[in-house]
Amino acid sequence: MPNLSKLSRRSFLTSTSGAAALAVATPLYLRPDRARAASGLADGMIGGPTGFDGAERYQYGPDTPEGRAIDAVRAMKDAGSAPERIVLGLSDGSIGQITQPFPAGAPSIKELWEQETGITLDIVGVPNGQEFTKVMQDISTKGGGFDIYAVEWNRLGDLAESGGIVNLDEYVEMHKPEWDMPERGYVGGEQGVSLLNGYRGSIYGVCLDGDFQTWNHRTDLFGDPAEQAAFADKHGYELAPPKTWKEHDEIAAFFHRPDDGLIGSTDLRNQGWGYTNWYQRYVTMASPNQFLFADDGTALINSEQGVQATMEYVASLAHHSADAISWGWPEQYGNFATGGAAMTCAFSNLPKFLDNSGNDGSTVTGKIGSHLPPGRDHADGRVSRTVLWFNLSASVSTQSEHPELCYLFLQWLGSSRIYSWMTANPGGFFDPFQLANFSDPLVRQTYHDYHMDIVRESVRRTVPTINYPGATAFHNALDENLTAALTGSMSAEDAMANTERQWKRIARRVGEDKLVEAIRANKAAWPDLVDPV
Amino acid sequence: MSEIALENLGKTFGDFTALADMNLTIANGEFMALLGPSGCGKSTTMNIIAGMLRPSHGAIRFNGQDVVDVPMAKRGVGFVFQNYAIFTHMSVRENLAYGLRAQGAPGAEITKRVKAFAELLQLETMLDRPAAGLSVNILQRLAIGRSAILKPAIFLLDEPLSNVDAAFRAVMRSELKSLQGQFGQTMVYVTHDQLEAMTMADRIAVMDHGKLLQVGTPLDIYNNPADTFVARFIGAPGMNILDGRLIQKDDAVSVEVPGIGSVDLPPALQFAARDLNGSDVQIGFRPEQVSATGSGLTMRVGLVERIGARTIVHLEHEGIAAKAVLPADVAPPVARKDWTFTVPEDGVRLFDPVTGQALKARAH
Amino acid sequence: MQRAIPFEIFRYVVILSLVAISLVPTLWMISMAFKPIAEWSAAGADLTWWPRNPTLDNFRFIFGQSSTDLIVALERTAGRPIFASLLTATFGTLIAMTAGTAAAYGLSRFGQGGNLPLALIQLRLFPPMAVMIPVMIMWSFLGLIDNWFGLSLIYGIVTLPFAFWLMKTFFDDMPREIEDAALVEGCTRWRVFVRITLPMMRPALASSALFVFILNWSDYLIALLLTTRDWATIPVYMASLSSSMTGQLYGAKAALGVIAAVPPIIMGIAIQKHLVRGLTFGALKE
Amino acid sequence: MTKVSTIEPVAELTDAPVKTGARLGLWLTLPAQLLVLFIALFPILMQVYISLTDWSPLDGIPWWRAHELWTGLLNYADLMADSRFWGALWRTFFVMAVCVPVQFLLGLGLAVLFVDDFRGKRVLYSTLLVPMMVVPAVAGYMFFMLFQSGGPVNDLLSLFTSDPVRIAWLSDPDLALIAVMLADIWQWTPLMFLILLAGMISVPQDQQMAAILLGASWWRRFFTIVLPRMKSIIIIALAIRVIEIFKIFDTLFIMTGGGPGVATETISVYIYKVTQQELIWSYVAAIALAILIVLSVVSVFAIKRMQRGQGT
Repeated sequence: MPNLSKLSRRSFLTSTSGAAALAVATPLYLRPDRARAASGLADGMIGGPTGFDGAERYQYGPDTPEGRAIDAVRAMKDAGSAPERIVLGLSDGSIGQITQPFPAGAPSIKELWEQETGITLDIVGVPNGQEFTKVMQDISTKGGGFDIYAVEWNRLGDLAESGGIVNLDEYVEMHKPEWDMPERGYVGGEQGVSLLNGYRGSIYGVCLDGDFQTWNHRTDLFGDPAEQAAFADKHGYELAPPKTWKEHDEIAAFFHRPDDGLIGSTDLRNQGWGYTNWYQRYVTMASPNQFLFADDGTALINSEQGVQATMEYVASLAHHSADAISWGWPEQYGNFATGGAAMTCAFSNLPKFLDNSGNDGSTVTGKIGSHLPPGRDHADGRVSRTVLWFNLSASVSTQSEHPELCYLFLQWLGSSRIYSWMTANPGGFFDPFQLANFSDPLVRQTYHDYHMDIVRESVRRTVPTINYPGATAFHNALDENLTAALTGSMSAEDAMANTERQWKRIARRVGEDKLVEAIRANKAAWPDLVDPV
Repeated sequence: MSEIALENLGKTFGDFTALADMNLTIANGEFMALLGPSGCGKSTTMNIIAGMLRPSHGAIRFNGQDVVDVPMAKRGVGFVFQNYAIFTHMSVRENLAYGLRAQGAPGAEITKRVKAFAELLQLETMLDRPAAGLSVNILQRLAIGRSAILKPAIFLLDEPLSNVDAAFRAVMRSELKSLQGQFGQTMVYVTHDQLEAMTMADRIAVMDHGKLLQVGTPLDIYNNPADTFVARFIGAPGMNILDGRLIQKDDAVSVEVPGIGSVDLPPALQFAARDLNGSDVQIGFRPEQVSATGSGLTMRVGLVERIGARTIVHLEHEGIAAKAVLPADVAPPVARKDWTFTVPEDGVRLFDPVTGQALKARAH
Repeated sequence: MQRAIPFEIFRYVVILSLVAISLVPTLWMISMAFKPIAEWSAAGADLTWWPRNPTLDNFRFIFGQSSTDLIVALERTAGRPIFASLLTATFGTLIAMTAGTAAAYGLSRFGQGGNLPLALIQLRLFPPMAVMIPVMIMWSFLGLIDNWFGLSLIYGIVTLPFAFWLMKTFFDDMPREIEDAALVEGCTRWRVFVRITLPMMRPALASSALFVFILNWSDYLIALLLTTRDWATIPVYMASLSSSMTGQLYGAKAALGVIAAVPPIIMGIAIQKHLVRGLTFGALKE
Repeated sequence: MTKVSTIEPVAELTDAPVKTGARLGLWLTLPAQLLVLFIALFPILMQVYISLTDWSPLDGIPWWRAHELWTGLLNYADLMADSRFWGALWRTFFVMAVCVPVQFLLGLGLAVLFVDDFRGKRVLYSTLLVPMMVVPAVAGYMFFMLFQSGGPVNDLLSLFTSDPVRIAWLSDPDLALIAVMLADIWQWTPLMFLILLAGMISVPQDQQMAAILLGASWWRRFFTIVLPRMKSIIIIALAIRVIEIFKIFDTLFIMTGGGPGVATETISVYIYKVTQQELIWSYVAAIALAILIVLSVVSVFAIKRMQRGQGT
């Protein structure tokens, strides 16, 4: 485990400077008027956004990850080794967070970067859902269209194996991103960094997202005395956001009134997404976790636990939209915005978009609440889990002529100050995932207080989806069989048995040695938090 | 066996009158030719009889029965199209059998009749050949056979010989005539070729511009054209028509053609024209009746065409043209010289210069 | 020909009902295009047939001029994709028609290129998806990814079979006497082709070109794989019209769909006369 | 001199056109030949090569080094046993077997109704062609909405039932397949109609008249005259749709993405998924070559038939 030791050494080094940065940032926040006075930058700050209240929080001194990145870029620029521009491939819906100024008076992130470094940031939009396709195309055809790729986090393993993305260890060592900084950095510290940015012990990506699937409900329905009374009559306990899957299913069934345009729960059931909700039920089957694979690479899904999770998953269709199997998140968001569902499980940005006074299309503004994922009671307590799924992560293309500079841009963008500022911007899909994000006033304003704490707690209960090589093939096989079970064309037992068979074949293709190592690394990131009942 | 009566039959397409008030009765078993230049309304008439067109007004009676509302499939009419409309995707046999099959005749009957007709039309050797590759002459026979096999009471033929080569045309004319003799149907034959009409038809109906101009036997039409159109249309070349003036001297009436001479009228015409002294008329005479002997009319000789048995002499005087046809044994006049000729009294016809109608000879 | 009244009634009933059914999706698209966000935002729930408050907002939106731009960060307006679609479909049609017409004439008149009919049928039969890997590698090697010429070129190739087949049947049908007459008068073969044959083939060229254009204009898959930003075509761009605020931007998609239907319809009307004759594929020779 | 000058052009006429014609013919076919070669040569060679390996872009080596992962015919053996591939193939043929006849019969029926003149013909005719003009991708999004359980299709069906219809078309494997087939029928029946109408109009009028006068009923005429005479155009119309449906992708992919499960996964969708998601490109090459071989046999056969058909 040479890499692990490297990581610990780095975290040791960075934790001190992180504390110093905090010490500077906090008092400045208390004196915003003074900070604006001079060049717009607060004392001791070398860069960051200006022009709005609280901008100091996002400014940085020389001894911060952002400051080091900018200094290093400027040094490269002076040495004449920097390019005129770098090209970033990014999902269409996320571009706004980088290009639209936020809040009023601020520059956009793109403007700030270009202003501070003089290097043009060129963003190429990629249709949602096409990110990985486009990147693989660029890698395999040697297209060289991008310097930086932004793809789903699960694909890091695939991309690293393909040789298309740069191993960033060297740059991390040199420029110290301090991702695991306590209070500011990734949830779970070093473990979180390894989960989100690492693959087989090396850093290959920089996390730019927090797609921890989070549960939401409608406060107007849950708070309605008539509903509460009716529910208590029927089930003998108080109507409240569900804590267990049993409660969840009962509440969903209670609210499921399709003829009145109300659906019990709209957690996704479609291709490519639905199985994330199967995961949530499956992994809580044991305490602290029911794993997908044993340490030796044996699939564990074709088991009593797998079958039961599948049966629950299929049975839950009864309180879903009749069209659930064809609905993706755009339909889910659209439906929730018009008050079409009582509960849902979605990206953590759902309240940011739908509980938003600027969204004329939403009828649920002010009526959204968040809750922890439903769990399952075991002898040692309650296990509730949600999943990390999708989650854009940026990597440097091996075809880029300036990998170090690209990395520096990502260090700058993905560190807690700039990232907090960016994620607060309602114009895109980048969601909070760092501790600093969750406590940032602007982020909390955009994402709402009620939601932020739940997200932070959900993150602590999040299991990763498959992120080893062949991830897509594994997921597709599971997906295909789960959908067959959902549509009734296959029994739960057959679905699990089939999946296991297909997984074996995929494992053979991927290479079992490689796989076992990746499975172990993946497991290290699983939480062991068990709540008291 | 059917008699066809057309009563006040008319057809208009928008403003265009294709057929105006046609009255014609075609007797049972008669071979009637509808003759006229293209666009004269003969095909329209035929299509109305067949039922492909609905008349704008008037009635069509088969044996006294009005058939305007009878759909064409039920009229019992045989029809031979100008280009035969042979089903080229079928064999000769299938073509012949088509009508019988369509009418649900029993298989044995079909086989028998097809065989019989194939023999009659000399098609036995090619019964199983695809119709697509056959020569025009055979297609034509096949087309007739295909309709005739149903023994229709009325047989309509739309210019059936126009695509046939000249040598075969003569053969077909006699064949058609003999076929009609055998079947004894009422036959209506549309043609623009007067030779076909004259040689085959019992009677000819001459049409122009949607109007029926004259109906009569071939000889009658030839000898006594009802108007200048018929006069010019029938005959090869057609009748000479010259502008003239009636002159009465004593009891005799003659026609003076200015600058050319004068012609005496036969008694019957003299009687008819007696009251018209001094008025303009048109005088007509057949080129064949011109005689080189004697005096009367003088014109300048233009082209002299020797075509074997006959010689056609083109005559001209100050823009007025006429033709003379002389037997080959008569020495033709010298070209570019004036030539004097006579027209026998009974060869002269008179026409009204305004209406073009013939002045009918009247008995005393 | 005379038809009975009951038949006429039958005819109108059948035609009108089929027309009505076939219009439903089209009218739906048009109706969606004019609905304000509130009326299309929820998939499936509370949808009305007609816009209650018709608006041009969707059209304004895709051209970047909407008041509702908070809905999604619209980085690219529809203008560029419409231009890309027009340019690549037109140029692709040009390539297919030029190569196809020339080859069809060469084969029809001089018997050259006897291998083409089979090769082109195979080309058309083959699912483009199955060759996209090598094509992407080739195109990338040639620098033709996300390039208007690259997309036009593949369009020209995949529709070449149709251009060739349609034009070949027209040339087969065309009487040679006219060309022969011109040849006797001393024109060169090339001159005859350019000055006599092609002008006579104008209706045929027009209807074939429309057909080929519609095929190119309709493509989604190829453009999806061979373009990224600059030359994304209408269908590819359309995929980006979704947002977290309201889900799929159906109104915007429908508005773009309405716009996308305009060029083929205009072309169709322009050559309506030749359309029916043009599609007999010369199959009706005696 | 005069003699020579009168003779020379004659010599040119008899000899020169043959030579220049052949040369011109070669030049004229050259661009098409080059395009075919361009699109066929490299892809076939490359696919043959990588289909014999286990290469995937994830292996981190460029495709030309795929021989390092040589597996021989393993991909082809896998293909034989790949139930998803055979399922997709079967499904594609099923869609073809349903859509082509339905489109043909609807198109033919409409052509019959449109072949003679009636009031409003032009307008109705143009209206019927509109679906062809709608970009398939757009049609995909529209049909996705139309087939929602609370969507317009169910609304329309509800007119005929007492209870509101709430069929979840796209969530049911069988209904989803029906929905994508309906979409294809909607979009492409107009083309079938257009081609068949063109064919029907060209059936000689006098032959039909002749048949009527021979006493043939409408049906007899239709089956013995009209249809046989349209034979070659019918074959062409069917061939076009068979060819295009074999590749069906755009509308279907947007409507269902091949789902639910694999319920609407056709050959093109399957290849798309293996190419873009699972990235087993050597396997895709094997699939492509297998299809190419089958299609070659089919198209050689079809061309033979066609040439024989045109010869008569």
